Amino acid sequence: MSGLSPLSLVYAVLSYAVTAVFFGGLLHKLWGYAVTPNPLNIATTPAPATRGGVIVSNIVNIATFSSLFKGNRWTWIGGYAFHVILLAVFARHLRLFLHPVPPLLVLIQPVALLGALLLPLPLIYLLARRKAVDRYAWISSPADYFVLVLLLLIGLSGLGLKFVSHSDMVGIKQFLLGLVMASPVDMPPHPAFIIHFTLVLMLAAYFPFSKLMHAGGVFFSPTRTMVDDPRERRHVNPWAAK
Amino acid sequence: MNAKGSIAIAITLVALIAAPLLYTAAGNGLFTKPPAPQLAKAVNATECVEPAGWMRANHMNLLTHQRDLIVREGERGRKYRIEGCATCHTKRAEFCDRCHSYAGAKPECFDCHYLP
Amino acid sequence: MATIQIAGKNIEVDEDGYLVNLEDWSEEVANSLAASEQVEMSPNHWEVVNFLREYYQEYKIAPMIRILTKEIGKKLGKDKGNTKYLYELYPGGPAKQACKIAGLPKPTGCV
Amino acid sequence: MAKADFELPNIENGVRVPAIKPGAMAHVKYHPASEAHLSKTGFPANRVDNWKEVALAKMNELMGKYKSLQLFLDVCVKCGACADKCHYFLGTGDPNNMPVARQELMRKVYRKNFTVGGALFGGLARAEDLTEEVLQEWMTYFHQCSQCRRCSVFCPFGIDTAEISMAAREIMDSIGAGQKYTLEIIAKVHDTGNNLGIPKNALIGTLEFLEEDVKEATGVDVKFPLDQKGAEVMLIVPSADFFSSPHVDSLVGYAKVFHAAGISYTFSSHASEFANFGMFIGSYDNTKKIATRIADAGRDLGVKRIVVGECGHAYRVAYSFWNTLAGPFDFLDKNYPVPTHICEFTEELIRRNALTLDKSANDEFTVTYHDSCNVARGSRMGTEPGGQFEIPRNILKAVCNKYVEMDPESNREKTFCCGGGGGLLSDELLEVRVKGAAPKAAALKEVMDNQGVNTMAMICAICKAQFTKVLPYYDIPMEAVAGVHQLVSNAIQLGGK
Repeated sequence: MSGLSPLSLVYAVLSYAVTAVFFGGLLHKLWGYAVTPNPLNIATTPAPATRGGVIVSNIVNIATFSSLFKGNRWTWIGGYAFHVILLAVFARHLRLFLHPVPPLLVLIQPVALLGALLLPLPLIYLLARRKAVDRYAWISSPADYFVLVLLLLIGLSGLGLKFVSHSDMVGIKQFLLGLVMASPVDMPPHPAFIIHFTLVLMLAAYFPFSKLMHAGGVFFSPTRTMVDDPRERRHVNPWAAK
Repeated sequence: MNAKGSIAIAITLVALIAAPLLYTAAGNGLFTKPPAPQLAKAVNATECVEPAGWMRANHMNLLTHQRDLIVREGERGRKYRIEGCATCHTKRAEFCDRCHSYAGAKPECFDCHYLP
Repeated sequence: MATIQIAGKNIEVDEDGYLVNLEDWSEEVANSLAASEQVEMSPNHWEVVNFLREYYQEYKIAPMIRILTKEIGKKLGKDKGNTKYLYELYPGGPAKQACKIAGLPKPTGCV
Repeated sequence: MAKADFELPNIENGVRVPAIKPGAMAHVKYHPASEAHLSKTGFPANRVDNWKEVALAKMNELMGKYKSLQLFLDVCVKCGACADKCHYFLGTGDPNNMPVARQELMRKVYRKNFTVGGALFGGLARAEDLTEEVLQEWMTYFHQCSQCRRCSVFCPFGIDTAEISMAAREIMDSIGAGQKYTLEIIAKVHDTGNNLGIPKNALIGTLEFLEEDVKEATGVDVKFPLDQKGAEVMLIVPSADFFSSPHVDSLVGYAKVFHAAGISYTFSSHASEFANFGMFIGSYDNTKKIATRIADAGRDLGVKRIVVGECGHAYRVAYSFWNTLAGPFDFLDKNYPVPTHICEFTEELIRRNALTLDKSANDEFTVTYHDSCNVARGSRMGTEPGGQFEIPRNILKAVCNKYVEMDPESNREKTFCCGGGGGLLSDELLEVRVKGAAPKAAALKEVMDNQGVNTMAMICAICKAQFTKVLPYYDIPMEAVAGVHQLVSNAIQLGGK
């Protein structure tokens, strides 16, 4: 890390620290979800009676948010739009971490850019929703607003970087690759990028300790992932088994 | 779901998220200087129309902004022309394309203009 | 445990006002409990209470409602041997309200 | 009609989502359990001195034992999809009765004591310590949840508030702050084998009475056998069937079905109860003890099959948990599911044309069917998912000429609970029960007004007891409540007479 500017040094250290916190926290949480037993079969029925059926129903739910759709169409529209757009934005950013860039990523750039442009809309909608309905206002805490505002700021600063205050993308990619390859180089001292990058680091550090863990947790929910076959197959409770 | 299945899912999830980083680290090696685009030297001039640092971040502004003015609004006689770029940066493949493929960005200039 | 005062005697009752000790029961206590439930005791009311107490002496549990209605039908005439009539006597329900006045413990479970 | 000393929700034209009324139900408190009942069920007899530490230690233990609890405390995003799905919220408007807010009562303590963010930024994270005040909230609002699982259907992550309220109740029990209604009953079932505490001689007397009563009405010797070793089937019913009306009418129905089918069966005095209140308080040990009692009884009696009666949460425990808690049931005939629901048993006989049914016997009734919450969302009948909806309906259509469906938005998978389940069927909670019944009462009222329905059939002892008590508050007569096998009983032709 010798020869780095002070700013680059600070951000290199921060980046590694956040990466460690993110992956450490993620592993810790997911490990907890994975190894904690289900003492009883608590599938919410009607549920598929086969493992294959459960996998299909979970894929459908995760891909379409079908249970939320059943629950509230207005929340579904905002939530689903946000998540699809977020996925597009992730895809768009992958080119900055991959070298060489796979051709497919180049092809999807226009679509992904459209996503990035739209990102603030569902976020503003979701924010307004929390304020507008008395039930949602009651359950919303500062933490719930914090996540939405943080994501909104990340989106806006990203758009600023793209359309208002350009920065040296080659330099940024070099900086990011340097971090990934454990050989940090100087970060382009561009204010818009520094703001955008700092906000992203905050989000990543916050992720494992927050409700954002729903992104991992959704794969483990016992009411959804257990097979409805308790009469046919004896479910053994790991901590009660002799 | 049994514990083995759950652990497999947990590991898969983390691996998926880490995949881009692992791909890059494995493909390019650790503790080596990150790859950078190698650009052909400019000919015919020693300095660009604007400082090099500014050009790295903002060259597309000149190109797209002026395109809009010239082509769409018919305003002629602007300061810079893409032909001007080509007088120094003579080989697209050794200059423009190097950075653009490095960053995975497709330039729009060559949808209309032909540069060798 | 709460207590209530009836005729100068302190009598222990549970949270719902049921007697804790069956032996504390007397006609006076029954009348007082009935008053607190806004039930005015008629001879027909007493038939129910007396049967409940007899049954309880033998079985240590209140009778099934069906048994009670049949018994009341036998004693007071077939037209009164039904749940509807018992609810007329004890609007709070023959199982709970009548048991309370008869000094029986409150029936528990999905009832 | 019953008069309420509180304001009733308006059920005309369905129940609308109310504006929130903070604290509207905060005044409802359960009766505390006595020392005897707490001790009998394995809990401290009185509130322990260091109750906060004990409670947090218990919470930590449960998070390590139950994936559901650990995950559900973490992953809620507070999207609010569940907020208007709970019948208690719809009936009361109390925001703490929104499933997400009910969960928050535990989640805020979780954040304070088990997460970095909560420990660092208490207020911003809405993290709170387990104070006396918070404990009082737990006591109140975790006893305004009937563990009906309706919220879990609509949650993007399948978060089931029942799991959280069960854990909360186990934590409260473990510090000696339990609820009288459930613990007294669990203590009784451990002692006498049933929730009512019916001693064996009273059970014998009751069954003999029923034999005479049915003989009088039909002229046929329908048997109600007790402890008959070597019978083909052991029949386990909620003990309310031995006591209450209309419960007993379904009991008579089961007996007639066995008689008509010519299959020998027996009740057990050792296990004369199907309901398992251990689940209501999240107590694995108590749930297991009650379930094991039934398995033991079946083994002792040497039966080949276990058939269970009309009881909702009990069927969930039996269907989903028995095999784990008291299995393997390898002493039984492998050709039949363990347990077999009486509706599965009867419907199979109907499909084989083994019963003679006279539908016209029920012509005075226009019948609808109420899906009981824990049958609907915690179990299955038959081999196909959703069999728990079709099989009871098939029976009703076979025994009644006039059958009408309620709004599917209030029934089937989305059924509204009766308002009395999960350990709430206690008189001090009457206000909660009456208000919580509003959504289902509205659905019933709609088919009563528009399609002439006068009878709602169901297969749950709690539903029957709850509805007979609370429907009169909504000007619906208690006679509208019926068991499915009560209607079978009316229609079944036994020959003889």
